[in-house]
Amino acid sequence: MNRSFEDAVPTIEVSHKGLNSYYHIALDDLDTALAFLNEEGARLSTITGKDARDHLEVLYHFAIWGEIHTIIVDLPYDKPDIPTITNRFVAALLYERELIGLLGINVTGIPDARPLELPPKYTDTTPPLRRV
Amino acid sequence: MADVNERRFANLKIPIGPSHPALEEPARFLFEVEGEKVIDVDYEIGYNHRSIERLCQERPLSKVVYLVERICGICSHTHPLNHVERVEDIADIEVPARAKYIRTIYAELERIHSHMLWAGIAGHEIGYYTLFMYTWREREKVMDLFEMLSGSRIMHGCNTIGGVKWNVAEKQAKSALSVLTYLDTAADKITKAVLKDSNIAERGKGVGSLSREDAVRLGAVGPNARASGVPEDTRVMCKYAAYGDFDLEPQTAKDGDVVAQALVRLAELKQSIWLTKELFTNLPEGPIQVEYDEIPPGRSVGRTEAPRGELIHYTETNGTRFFERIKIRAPTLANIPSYVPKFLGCQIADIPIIAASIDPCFSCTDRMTVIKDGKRKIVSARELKAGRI
Amino acid sequence: MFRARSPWVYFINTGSCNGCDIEVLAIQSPRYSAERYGILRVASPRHADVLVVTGPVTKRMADRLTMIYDQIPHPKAVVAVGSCPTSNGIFDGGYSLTGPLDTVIPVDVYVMGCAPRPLNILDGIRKAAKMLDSKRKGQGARRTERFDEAMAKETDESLKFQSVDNVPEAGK
Amino acid sequence: MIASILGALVYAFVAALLLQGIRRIVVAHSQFRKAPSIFQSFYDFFKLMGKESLTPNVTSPLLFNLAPILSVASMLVAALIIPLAASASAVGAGDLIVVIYLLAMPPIALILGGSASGSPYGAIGAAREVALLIAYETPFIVAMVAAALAAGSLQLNTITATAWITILPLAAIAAIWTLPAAAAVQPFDIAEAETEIVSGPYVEYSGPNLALLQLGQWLKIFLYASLIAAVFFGTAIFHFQPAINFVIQFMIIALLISAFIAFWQATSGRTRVTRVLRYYWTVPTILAIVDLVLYAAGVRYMHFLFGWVGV
Repeated sequence: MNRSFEDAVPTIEVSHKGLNSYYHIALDDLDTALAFLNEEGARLSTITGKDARDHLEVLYHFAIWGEIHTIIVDLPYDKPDIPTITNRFVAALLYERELIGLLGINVTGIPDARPLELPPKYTDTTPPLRRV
Repeated sequence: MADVNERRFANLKIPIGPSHPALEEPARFLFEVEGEKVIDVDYEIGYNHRSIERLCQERPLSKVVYLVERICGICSHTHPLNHVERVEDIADIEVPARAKYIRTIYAELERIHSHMLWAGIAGHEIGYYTLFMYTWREREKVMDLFEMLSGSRIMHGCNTIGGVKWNVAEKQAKSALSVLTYLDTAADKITKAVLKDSNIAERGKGVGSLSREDAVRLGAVGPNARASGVPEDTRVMCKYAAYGDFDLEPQTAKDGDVVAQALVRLAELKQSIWLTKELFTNLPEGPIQVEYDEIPPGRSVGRTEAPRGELIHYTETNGTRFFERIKIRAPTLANIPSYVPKFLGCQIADIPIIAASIDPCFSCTDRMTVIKDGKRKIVSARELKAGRI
Repeated sequence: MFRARSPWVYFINTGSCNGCDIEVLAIQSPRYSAERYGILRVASPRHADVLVVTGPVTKRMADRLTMIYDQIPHPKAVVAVGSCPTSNGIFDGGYSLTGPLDTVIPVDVYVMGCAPRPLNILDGIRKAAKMLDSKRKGQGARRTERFDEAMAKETDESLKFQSVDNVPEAGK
Repeated sequence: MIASILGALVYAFVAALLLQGIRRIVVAHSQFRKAPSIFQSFYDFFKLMGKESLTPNVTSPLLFNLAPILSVASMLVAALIIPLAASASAVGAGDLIVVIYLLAMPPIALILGGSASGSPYGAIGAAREVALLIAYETPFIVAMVAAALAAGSLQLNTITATAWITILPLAAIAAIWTLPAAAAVQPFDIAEAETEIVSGPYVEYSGPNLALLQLGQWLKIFLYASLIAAVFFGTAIFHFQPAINFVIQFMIIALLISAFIAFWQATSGRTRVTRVLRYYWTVPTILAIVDLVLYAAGVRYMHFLFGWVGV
């Protein structure tokens, strides 16, 4: 990655390990981070949702040739809303629908908000990956 | 564009799946057909979802390897290989060189048997059963090789945290080399059969093509992307296991139609056979497993090249006996958006050959993918294609 | 007497990891050549005698499985291939599974093994074929209406074939 | 009279099923695998007769159940008319046009059954069967007309008196060329393509209905082949008692045809519907027309080339 991520986007905490690097950023810096990565020609690999016992976490994994850059965003339990990124990365659609289905995260602006992989008859139960 | 939407389901709808001879696993494609031409395709998967990710969090550390191995029967080595490498990355365990080589041997043998399986199924889809019979007869030799090395044809169970369980004896390496030289000639015959004898080439020309921009935009991976000219091969990019010692170059073709997919996969078949022979010849000495005391809390994300493309594992541990979170993104899930433009405009007769040429593996994918619920609003192919979303 | 010599088989994968499926497909390949026993893979459940099921029955596939089981004309037999249909296998406890196969449809032959070998599957199918002769008329004979009833009271909306009228506009 | 009628029917039934057995053996061996027994078709047929017959209630039951009976009945009548096994036809006289119509009945029954079965696969299978039927019937009919013109009459007995292959070889080639399509074998099994449209018109049939439909198809293949053999190889060649004639002609037809069909099945994948029409209306039809025109113009090129006189 030619320009370093830290000076372009205000980050809370950064850690590097081998080929991977993790950037913990606030929710409202997400858009600038995505714009930066888009210019770098990063390819969205996948999006991971995690229930970290006291808050929800969403990790965006971007791949640039050999390295993987992960952007981590925290979401409070009571307001789990996150803007969609399908306008920049079309492939994110399926991964965001998985967030909706498995973790009950409310992705705003997604064109097709159906839950992922849950049989329709069971969509009213609590999302399976929540540590209830 | 608007008028087309009104009329969109007036035509004949052909449901293929969830249990259909053309598809190995349950997936449901609903094709809207005008005469013989497909004008809209709608996919619905999720029949294979076995709640693996939650089970991974409920099972103790050492048992998860066996669960991860049973995500997909065809690529039953790539998933645990990736998982084990993530845990070793977190705990900074240095795996001995011989274990790395043995892991790469299994990975490449798996690619050989998976691509041969694909060639057979491609023949089966267009009704050319002789190709299916021939390739699956040759493929039995690879399954015997697996059985000799690890004792079982499908679930080898050779990966553990810190190394490999089954060693490769001197005699085994010698007989494996002879089998591989035979497979080399068989691969040439299969290439000739697929591209010349069976009319896959003649029926597949220009069918189900995917342009390079679409492939990159829709995030295609593996042979599916390489057939459209995207030179990305995780073995070259990430150099995991023993791939660092070999300089592979990705096999690519141009226009991403059925013939291009065949070219890429058959070239990869030959490449894997060559690579496995190299691995067997200069297999280093030394131990095959390293002890580890306990796994510290930490996280790691990494990629391996499954026969169908780039497979990503994200693993996070919290120092206890259980994993904090395991996330698996299979190659076929990344390829699904790129399947849709392939089906548009094709004929009914081409549906199975296109479905086969993509070589979807929904067992890998289904741990986490798409369900259509009551509301009929779905992302139709046109919207995906037009990128309006 | 003829039923044992020409068992027509219909494969269904209710959530399997695909390992058993490629072994079930392998029995047709030249090394095992299932056709010498008259075993043919048929395309529609209407033509089938033996239903080969692989994989733990996921909730999504359960009602499809019963629908297909009803469509198979009597006499019919069911072969459960692999340890998943017999006992949910390694996925036991998953939230999206509805339990082993025999809680969904009656099973005649269990072929054990996590990816059993093709010869075991072949033997299982032949045992099921021999059972076909002993099946009396009344046992397990279900009319097609039951299939239509199942379609009528379809709880899972997406299983219904889409007719034009209940398709809301794409844009809205 | 009754004995010859019953003899012809039983002979046609047994010969048709044995033909299928031989074909499956030849295909199995050409695909490196062990073959089923030659009586496998008998096992399949009688097993299917013993099964339960389901009729989906979305169809019109009359048409749905009528189609199999129609296809088998027409084939049994055709078996009486066609001079089987190198002897005169069972009922004495038989007309070429009637036979050609009867031979076209099983595909028509399939089309009726397919479209009446109410499933999208059946509808598409029926449409494909129509295209296939039109494609391969044309060269066959032109070849038969050429033979009828040469024989000067439409009566089967007079046509089959002489072996027309010696006079009209191109027409014979055109007729034999249509055999794989008539048998709905691999390159042309478009109507019941398993992987594409889940065995097309057959999809909703089960038990006895399916058995009769398949029997109609098998009988059609055998009668098609024996009609071509009778017209182009003639019945006069074999001057032995009727019983030996039966065996000889069955040998010729069964081995020749099943090996020829099996060769096609083992070596080619399925073509597309759009190509079948172009395939059959170009080379085979032109061959038959050329032969017809040459014969009508009085040119006896075979006589000129080899000095043969019609046997």
